[in-house]
Amino acid sequence: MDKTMSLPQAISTYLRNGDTVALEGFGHIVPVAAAHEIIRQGFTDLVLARMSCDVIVDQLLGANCLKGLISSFIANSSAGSLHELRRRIEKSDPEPLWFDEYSHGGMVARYQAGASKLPFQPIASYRGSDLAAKNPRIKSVPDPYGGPDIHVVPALNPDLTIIHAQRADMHGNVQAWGMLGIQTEAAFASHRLIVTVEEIVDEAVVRSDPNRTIVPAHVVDAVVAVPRGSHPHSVQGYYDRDDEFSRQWSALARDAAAVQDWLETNIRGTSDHDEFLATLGSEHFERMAIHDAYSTPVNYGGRA
Amino acid sequence: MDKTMSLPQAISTYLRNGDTVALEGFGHIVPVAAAHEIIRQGFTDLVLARMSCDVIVDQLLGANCLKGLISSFIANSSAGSLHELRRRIEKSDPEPLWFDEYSHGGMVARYQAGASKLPFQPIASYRGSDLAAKNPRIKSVPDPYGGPDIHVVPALNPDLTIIHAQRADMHGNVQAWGMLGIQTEAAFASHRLIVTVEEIVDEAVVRSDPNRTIVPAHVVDAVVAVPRGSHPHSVQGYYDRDDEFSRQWSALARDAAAVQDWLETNIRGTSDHDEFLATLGSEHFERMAIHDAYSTPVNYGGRA
Amino acid sequence: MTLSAHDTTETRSRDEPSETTSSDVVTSSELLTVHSARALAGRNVVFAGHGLPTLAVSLAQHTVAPDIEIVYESGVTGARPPVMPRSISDSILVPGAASVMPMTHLFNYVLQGQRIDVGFLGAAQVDKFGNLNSTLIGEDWEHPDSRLPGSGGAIEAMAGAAEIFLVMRRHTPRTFVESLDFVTSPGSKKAAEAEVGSMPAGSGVTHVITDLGIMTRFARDEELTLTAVHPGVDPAEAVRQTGWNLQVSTDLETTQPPTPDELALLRETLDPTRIYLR
Amino acid sequence: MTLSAHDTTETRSRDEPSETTSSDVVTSSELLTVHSARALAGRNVVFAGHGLPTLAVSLAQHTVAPDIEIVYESGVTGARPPVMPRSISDSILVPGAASVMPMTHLFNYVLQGQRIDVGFLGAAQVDKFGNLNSTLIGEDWEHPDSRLPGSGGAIEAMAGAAEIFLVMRRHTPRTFVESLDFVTSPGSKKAAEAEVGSMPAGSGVTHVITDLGIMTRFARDEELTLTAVHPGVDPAEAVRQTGWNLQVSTDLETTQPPTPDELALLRETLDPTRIYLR
Repeated sequence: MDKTMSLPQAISTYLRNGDTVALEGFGHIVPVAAAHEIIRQGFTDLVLARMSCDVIVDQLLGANCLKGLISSFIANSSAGSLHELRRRIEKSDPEPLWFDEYSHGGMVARYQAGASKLPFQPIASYRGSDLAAKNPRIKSVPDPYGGPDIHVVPALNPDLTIIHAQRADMHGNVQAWGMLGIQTEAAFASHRLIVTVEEIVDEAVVRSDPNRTIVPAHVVDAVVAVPRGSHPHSVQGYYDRDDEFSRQWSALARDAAAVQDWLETNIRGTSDHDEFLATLGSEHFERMAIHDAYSTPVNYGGRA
Repeated sequence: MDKTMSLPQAISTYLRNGDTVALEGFGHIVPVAAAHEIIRQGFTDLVLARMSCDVIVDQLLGANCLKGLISSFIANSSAGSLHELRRRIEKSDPEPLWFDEYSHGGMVARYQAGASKLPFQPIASYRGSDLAAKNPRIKSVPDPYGGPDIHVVPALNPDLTIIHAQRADMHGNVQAWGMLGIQTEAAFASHRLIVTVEEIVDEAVVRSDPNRTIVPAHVVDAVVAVPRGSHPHSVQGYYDRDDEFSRQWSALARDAAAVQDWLETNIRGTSDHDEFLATLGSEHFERMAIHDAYSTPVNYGGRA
Repeated sequence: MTLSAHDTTETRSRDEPSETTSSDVVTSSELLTVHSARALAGRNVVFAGHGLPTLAVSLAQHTVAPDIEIVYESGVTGARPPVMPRSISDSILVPGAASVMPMTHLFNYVLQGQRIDVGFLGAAQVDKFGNLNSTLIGEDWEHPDSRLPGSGGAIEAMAGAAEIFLVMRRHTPRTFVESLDFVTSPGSKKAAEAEVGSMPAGSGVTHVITDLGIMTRFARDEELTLTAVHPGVDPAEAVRQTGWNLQVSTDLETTQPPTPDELALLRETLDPTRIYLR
Repeated sequence: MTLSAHDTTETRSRDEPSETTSSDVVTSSELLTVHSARALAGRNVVFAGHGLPTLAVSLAQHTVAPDIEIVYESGVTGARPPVMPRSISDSILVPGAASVMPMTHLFNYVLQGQRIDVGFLGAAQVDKFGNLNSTLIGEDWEHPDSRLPGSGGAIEAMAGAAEIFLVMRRHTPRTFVESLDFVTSPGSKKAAEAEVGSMPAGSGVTHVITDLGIMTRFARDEELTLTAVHPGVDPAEAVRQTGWNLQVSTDLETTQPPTPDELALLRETLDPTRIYLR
């Protein structure tokens, strides 16, 4: 089944105001272009699930897309603070944000329970942490094997998950390599799934290496080709991260008005991701060039 | 650190009488040669953990290595029954066998809890099954999120796990492809870990494709090169399965005396796996030849 | 095992194959495969073992469900083996497949994750509510008369799939029983009546395809009902061969024989060396 | 920021680098890195972030612990990046690495799985029992004065690793506090005193390496004790810069300055462009 579509079409088809939407990717293969399209289409009242926050969280907040956030790390990686987010949490400026906070291990466990259709997942690390005291959704169950009560976190089942990957075939068999994050679990946990990729490839490429598939086609609703869809994050084998962009964001976002200007000019003022990239200029991307380093092929042969 | 050693040395160093030992591999990359070496060294009172049984279970039983079995499928795949095992369970012949039974999903959950150092893992599939009624180790906990009580299975932490794979480097970074079974979880769940491989390769080969590594070196105690170590099971890209061998076993093992003769001649009567293979004859393996089918290399390149 | 044309209006004997509209001789395997395939219309993701279920899904891909996808217990999806696999862990399934999942993903995210529309199962015993026994025959659980393979992933398929199709080559009172010796994979009714555990996701067994006909059941508390017999089968024979008081639909139908197209696909394209079409 | 030779016996000021036996000027980063590396002797598997911990592990590989292996939160093990990574998710870590694990394996099987000997952490606040705060500063949890990044994987590293090494660039009463504003990652004592949850696997913080010296603690109920000061540091200064009544070891030692070999490795081999050796 051909599940390819345009990014605007995929977002408008599979996202609804008020949805819980997971955008995953751990500093690598992040669905940035999809987040920008959510801003362009003006969605509101979303709850964003994202383990490690980054510029897109500040941008979605600035664009007033979010009423809530589910996360376990809310800085801009090593580039500094996310000031739009800090204003919301520290000063309820411009309004309060519902923030459901876990550790990375807790988010992993929540997605895993969601993907497994379990009500909860046990987690061993929360004994004595104020995180568990603060969050009423972190509970405990007795251990019928004689140990102490153990903490549990509830399943996370997003309405929509969006992930970015190196490649997929048109049916939605998704392949990724390098740092993988929690994308497979976020995909299986979700009711709907959009995958953006650097390239849609012939299925023969995918099928030459079936262990490389991180999400099988039957879980996928839409496949969208979005080259440079992860910028300013890297895509292994395609382009490097743009640290300058991330650092500049942390400086810019100290000023709430500057965030609004940036969104107006760069996101709402561009019709799509290609136009957004064009505003950066093609020389911009020369800095993100990579060298090639190909894997040694493995033999999948079976009986003759 | 060079962790390579011979198979006899690895087994004698890391196995003790009375251990719980996991031999995993789901009809593919099965540590058969290691099981045979356990027989040669005359270990006793072992509890074997193995999701899907096969000829090695009958052989270990016939050699009186096992006092117990933890499993979820006790036939000889599609090749018939395991008669040594059936005699033990149906007639306590020659003596009773402690049999701790689960479904495949239950075994997966047990290994997962073991690898994760959790006391148990919830499982959604046991409501109404006599399997849960029969096995007192399958328990339940309340759902603090309002659902019905949910079944849980206890962590499985073998004393020793042995897995077989296509290749590893001398440090113990293990790579496998094709059908993977529960090897990664069995490896992490275990206190000690032996990996047998078709080939020990230069670390540059492993490092050209780090996402292919199923077990990282720091979990591994010994790496052993055992070509054709999975026979009569297949190894993707190396050799095909030997269905005739498996079928013949199911016929032979109807006769308990024949099992003893077979073990005496083929296992105890051979000094190692190479000698065992030699008894089969080199033409025997021509039937198991494969064709080649190489994966398309992927680009792991980073910034220049 | 051959059947002459004049037998079609009579009750045929158990060991005789049925006949097609084109007067070809149809084997029991072909019959079961064709009806399994037809029942897959409208379904998308199937969990199946090797043999008949694999063939049925392949036939459905060529007929009633072109986009249907098969998932194997070994974690393989989108397999395109050059020859029929010999088991679900035959490595011939892997080259050219769309994905190979680790077992944690298959059992946790696909089966328990409720991603399967139809799971194909077999069993040693089935009862009127579609509870299945694949564990043992006998009354002493610790020392059964006959110890069977056990669950494998059957319990997870039953609990997680939206529907289960049961394929039984021989419809007899020893396999269609009033009371199971052991409930390996409970149907939705028995599961619901239990006191502990997560509720199953699906309906349990909805179709039983046998050499005599087809039983169906749609609601949780509904018994399996004989809704169709194969051409030439007396419904009374199906009742006799069932160990409980089998309900027969008031709208009992006679199944449409395999079409020449279906048979040609099976014989010439899908299993030309007749590995499964015994 | 330079230091003349005659200062070595005096109490040096906070912003002055310490000195080595070879009279090279040693930066605070170099000092912390060298002492972190030395503390890794005898350890095998380290969980570390980028920057100082990465450098410390690299230095240990060249000196006290040749076989030590580093695991990054992004799932990378055995990384051999051609240049220093800019973060734990820098894709420069991947080419030529020994493995890249999915996050489920890293968090469940490696961290919770108790496979880590030493986890390196930082924190905004630490108390006398090695409890750590990386969540917020202020009294109102819902509206903190300053919202910090939060746990990330710190809670899991603290609970799962056998030991935690804490590296603090600036030893001040604002960071070494009597009472944390928020206990993100509880030490072993606080965890043990809690009423619910699995007991932590390890000892919590065993080493705190600061610009003034080294604190250690070995047993669960033991406070962090000042066991060494860097050359030229008055132990009273370390006590003054600590927000609780810091215990000073009766066997207080003076740390051995970085050796010429250690400095040469750091400067010429490991971080020649001085990305971290500020």
